[in-house]
Amino acid sequence: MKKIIIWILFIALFLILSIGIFDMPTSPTLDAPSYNETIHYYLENGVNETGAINIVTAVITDYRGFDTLGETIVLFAAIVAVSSVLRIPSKKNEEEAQKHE
Amino acid sequence: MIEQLPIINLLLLLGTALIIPLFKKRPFQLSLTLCFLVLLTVLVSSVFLLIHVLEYGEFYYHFGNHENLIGIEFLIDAFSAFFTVFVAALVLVIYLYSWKDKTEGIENKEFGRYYILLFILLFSIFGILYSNDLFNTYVFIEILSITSCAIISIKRKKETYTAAFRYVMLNEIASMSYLLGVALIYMITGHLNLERVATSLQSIWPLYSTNIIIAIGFMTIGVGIKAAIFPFHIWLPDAHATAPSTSSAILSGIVVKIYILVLVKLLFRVFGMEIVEALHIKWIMLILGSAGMIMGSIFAIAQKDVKRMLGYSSVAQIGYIILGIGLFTEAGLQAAFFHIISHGIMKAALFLSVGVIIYYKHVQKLKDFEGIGYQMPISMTVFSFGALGMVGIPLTSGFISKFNLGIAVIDANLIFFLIIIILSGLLNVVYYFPIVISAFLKDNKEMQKIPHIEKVPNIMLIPILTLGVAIVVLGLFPNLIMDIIVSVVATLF
Amino acid sequence: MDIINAILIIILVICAIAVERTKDLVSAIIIFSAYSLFMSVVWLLLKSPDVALTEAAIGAGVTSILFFAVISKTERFEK
Amino acid sequence: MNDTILKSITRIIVPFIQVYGVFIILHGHLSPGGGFSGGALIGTSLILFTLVFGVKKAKVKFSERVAEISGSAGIIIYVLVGIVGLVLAGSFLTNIEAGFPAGVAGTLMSAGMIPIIMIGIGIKVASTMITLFHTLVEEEVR
Amino acid sequence: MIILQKILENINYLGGIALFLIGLHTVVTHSNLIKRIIGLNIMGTGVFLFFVAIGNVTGGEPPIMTEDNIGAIFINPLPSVLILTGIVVVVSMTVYSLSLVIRIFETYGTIDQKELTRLISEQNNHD
Repeated sequence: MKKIIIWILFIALFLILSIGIFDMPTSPTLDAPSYNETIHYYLENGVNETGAINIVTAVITDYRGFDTLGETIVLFAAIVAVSSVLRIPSKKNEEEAQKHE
Repeated sequence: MIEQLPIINLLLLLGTALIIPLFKKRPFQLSLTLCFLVLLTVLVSSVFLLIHVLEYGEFYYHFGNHENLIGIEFLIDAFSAFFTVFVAALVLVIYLYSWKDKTEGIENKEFGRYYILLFILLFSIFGILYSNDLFNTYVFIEILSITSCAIISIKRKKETYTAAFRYVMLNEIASMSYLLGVALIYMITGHLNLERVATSLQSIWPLYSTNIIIAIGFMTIGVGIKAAIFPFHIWLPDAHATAPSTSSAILSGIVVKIYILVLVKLLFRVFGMEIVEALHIKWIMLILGSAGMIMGSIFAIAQKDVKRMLGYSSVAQIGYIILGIGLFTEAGLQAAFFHIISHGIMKAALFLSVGVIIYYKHVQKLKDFEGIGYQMPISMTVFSFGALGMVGIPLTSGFISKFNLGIAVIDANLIFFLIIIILSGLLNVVYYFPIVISAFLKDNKEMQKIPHIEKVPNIMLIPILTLGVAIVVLGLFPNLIMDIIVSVVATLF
Repeated sequence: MDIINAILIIILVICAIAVERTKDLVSAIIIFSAYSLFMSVVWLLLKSPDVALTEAAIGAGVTSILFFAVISKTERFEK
Repeated sequence: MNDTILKSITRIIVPFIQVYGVFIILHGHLSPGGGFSGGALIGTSLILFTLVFGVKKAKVKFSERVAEISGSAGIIIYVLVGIVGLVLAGSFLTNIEAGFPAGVAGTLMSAGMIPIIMIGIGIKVASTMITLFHTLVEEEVR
Repeated sequence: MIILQKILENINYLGGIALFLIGLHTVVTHSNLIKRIIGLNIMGTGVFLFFVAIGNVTGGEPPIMTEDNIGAIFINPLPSVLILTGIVVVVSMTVYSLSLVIRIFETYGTIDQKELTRLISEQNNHD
């Protein structure tokens, strides 16, 4: 019973969202709202301003470089988090460390 | 030079996080002092920024000298500058407490990692507050969620793992729905900058209203899960109860509030009043807020564990904040912001003083708190101040925020919610007073025989006392920060 | 082109449902890895080679290896 | 695993994967790819090495200390490049304006700070992938 | 017929939403923790598919400006940029939750949410 209710809920959600999608400016053409002056700027001036012919790279590292810095920090945080969960200083190592001190 | 201060703040925090691992072989004290100095510098520079902003007005910071059409932008105005000062000050106090706090399951060797995580967490909070870009906010939110989970699971106890796991799952669902919302917004506006999105949303709102409604739904639910707004609060009590006390103080005092501030930014800066009114977001928030106030308090009464009780109390207090924001008036927002500050201070005081008690007595159940006031007078006094503030007794900062909220509700002609505020205050009395009473007033002769065992190092006591004093000072002179809050709120309208 | 795209999307959805239905976690992850590869093909069709390359390396490669590493330490079958 | 064929093939194939990864990182501004995919490829090659030869031997080649330092180095390179922009052009992460040589578009030595940042990201991603794998695998039951 | 054509036009968006929901369903209903993490990954790729589909332009080319394609139509590079960031973020969250799963299995001997809840409530009653 519970399963059926959840399924109905999800299908209803899907239908609602699809109705929303049919309202959207979805056609993948040049007059989509997302293809606006920002993109034209990137495509026209990207090569001259950054010197990179791959515009995706130009945007990643130059125009939106701060995002990428944040994303490397996510990786850094992930390493620290995972090792804080998994890496247990085993007793042997601890004793050895104390000996050194 | 002053234009560079925000990024210098961020880089200082990040640099400290990167440097700490190098200190492994060096004396531990050195790195602790370094961290302290960095935090102090950050606090001073944020205060400086706040003064500058209040005097000369807001300014923008453009990364790589690209304008906001193509690049990422920081907006430093009274809103972000004020809350960064609050966050930096509170973290500094909590940091001082954790200096000697080799307690509660954080092993000695873990402290390096704990501070790395703390600094990255602070970095991301500053980023969220400054950022004026939807996707940049998403990146910072992800950093914040991974670090805030990690400072829970750093305590190697059984329960922490399951609590942290649940927190991670909900966090990730929330992030994904936020990102889907950003995608929908980007699809129709083609911008990611908050101001540009806001202007273009105003013009296309009649065209793509279904789309915008769905986007708003996804984004607010995503942020709402992270902010533990009432029906989405299920992760909060577990996470707060099992985390180490310092982490609980940070999570409850700061992290949850940051997500609420993100919600405020979205509602006021991006969607704008027209859309908010058309969608009746006001009523949704008012109802959810008041439901949280009542239900959180009722759940809290049933708890036996003191930290779990504090967690449910947080749910109730978040309800107050949401209620204040949901009024969508200046008075309501002022009350909500004041409550963000005062609740942050009070919850930090409560969690830290409970931390001291747990450290020395190894008890966490409410029934073990009998007569503890004789044994540990200082921390229990601070606890009582926090508890009185939560209830809203005059002379504490909690009273001021509830008073302001009440006035805001009356101004908005919604008397019904005044009743709920009073009812919730009474429920607060039900679960906070018994602890205080049993701790101090239990006439137990055995208890008086036991000499007080409070041998807490000064470095731990000073932060607790600072927080206790801050509660009273804010209760007596609320205008110290109320004047700033008025100008902060003015930036949002 | 549209037809290929549509077929690929349908395959993706089928893969996702199959992942959800499979009780054996190892086969679920193998299906998931195939799903990632299909996804990167879709992204190639959508003219984003950068994303496709990253997904193929990270989604199909690293993620599934990490999953296998964890499953070898825990249980293989879902109850 | 003690299979000679597997071991010798791995020995041959790992350098090729790594060279390909380095190629992808360095050509990030010329062709699809970049720090993420190239770094992930290098990380995958190290994971392959670990799978075949065991954690102990892999740790000799790529020890914890190296992983830690290279992980931090990735971000530090990035931040330093940003600070150069901060000092010279008055804004964090400024490229050509800060005086990075633009070069001729379309050649390897061009695009100012972009290749440097890509190398930083590549180091970071590769070391992260391998560190995470090692931590997940080697951890022992208490 | 019109509906079919509409569906075909929007197939990427629909697929993205469907994958998002399937992933969400996996996370919400399954009790196996690893299955839940896989569900998160599916959710993530669903959102990313949606995002990348926004950037597509019919007849466009990848935005790499070589001499061969001067004057060609290029697709929107911004969604690709955002997704590149997103993929790595999801991987790091996945790894962190996997490490938690290992610890949970060590302490409780199971990775099934229902059994975990039972064990924890037993423990609480025991105290």
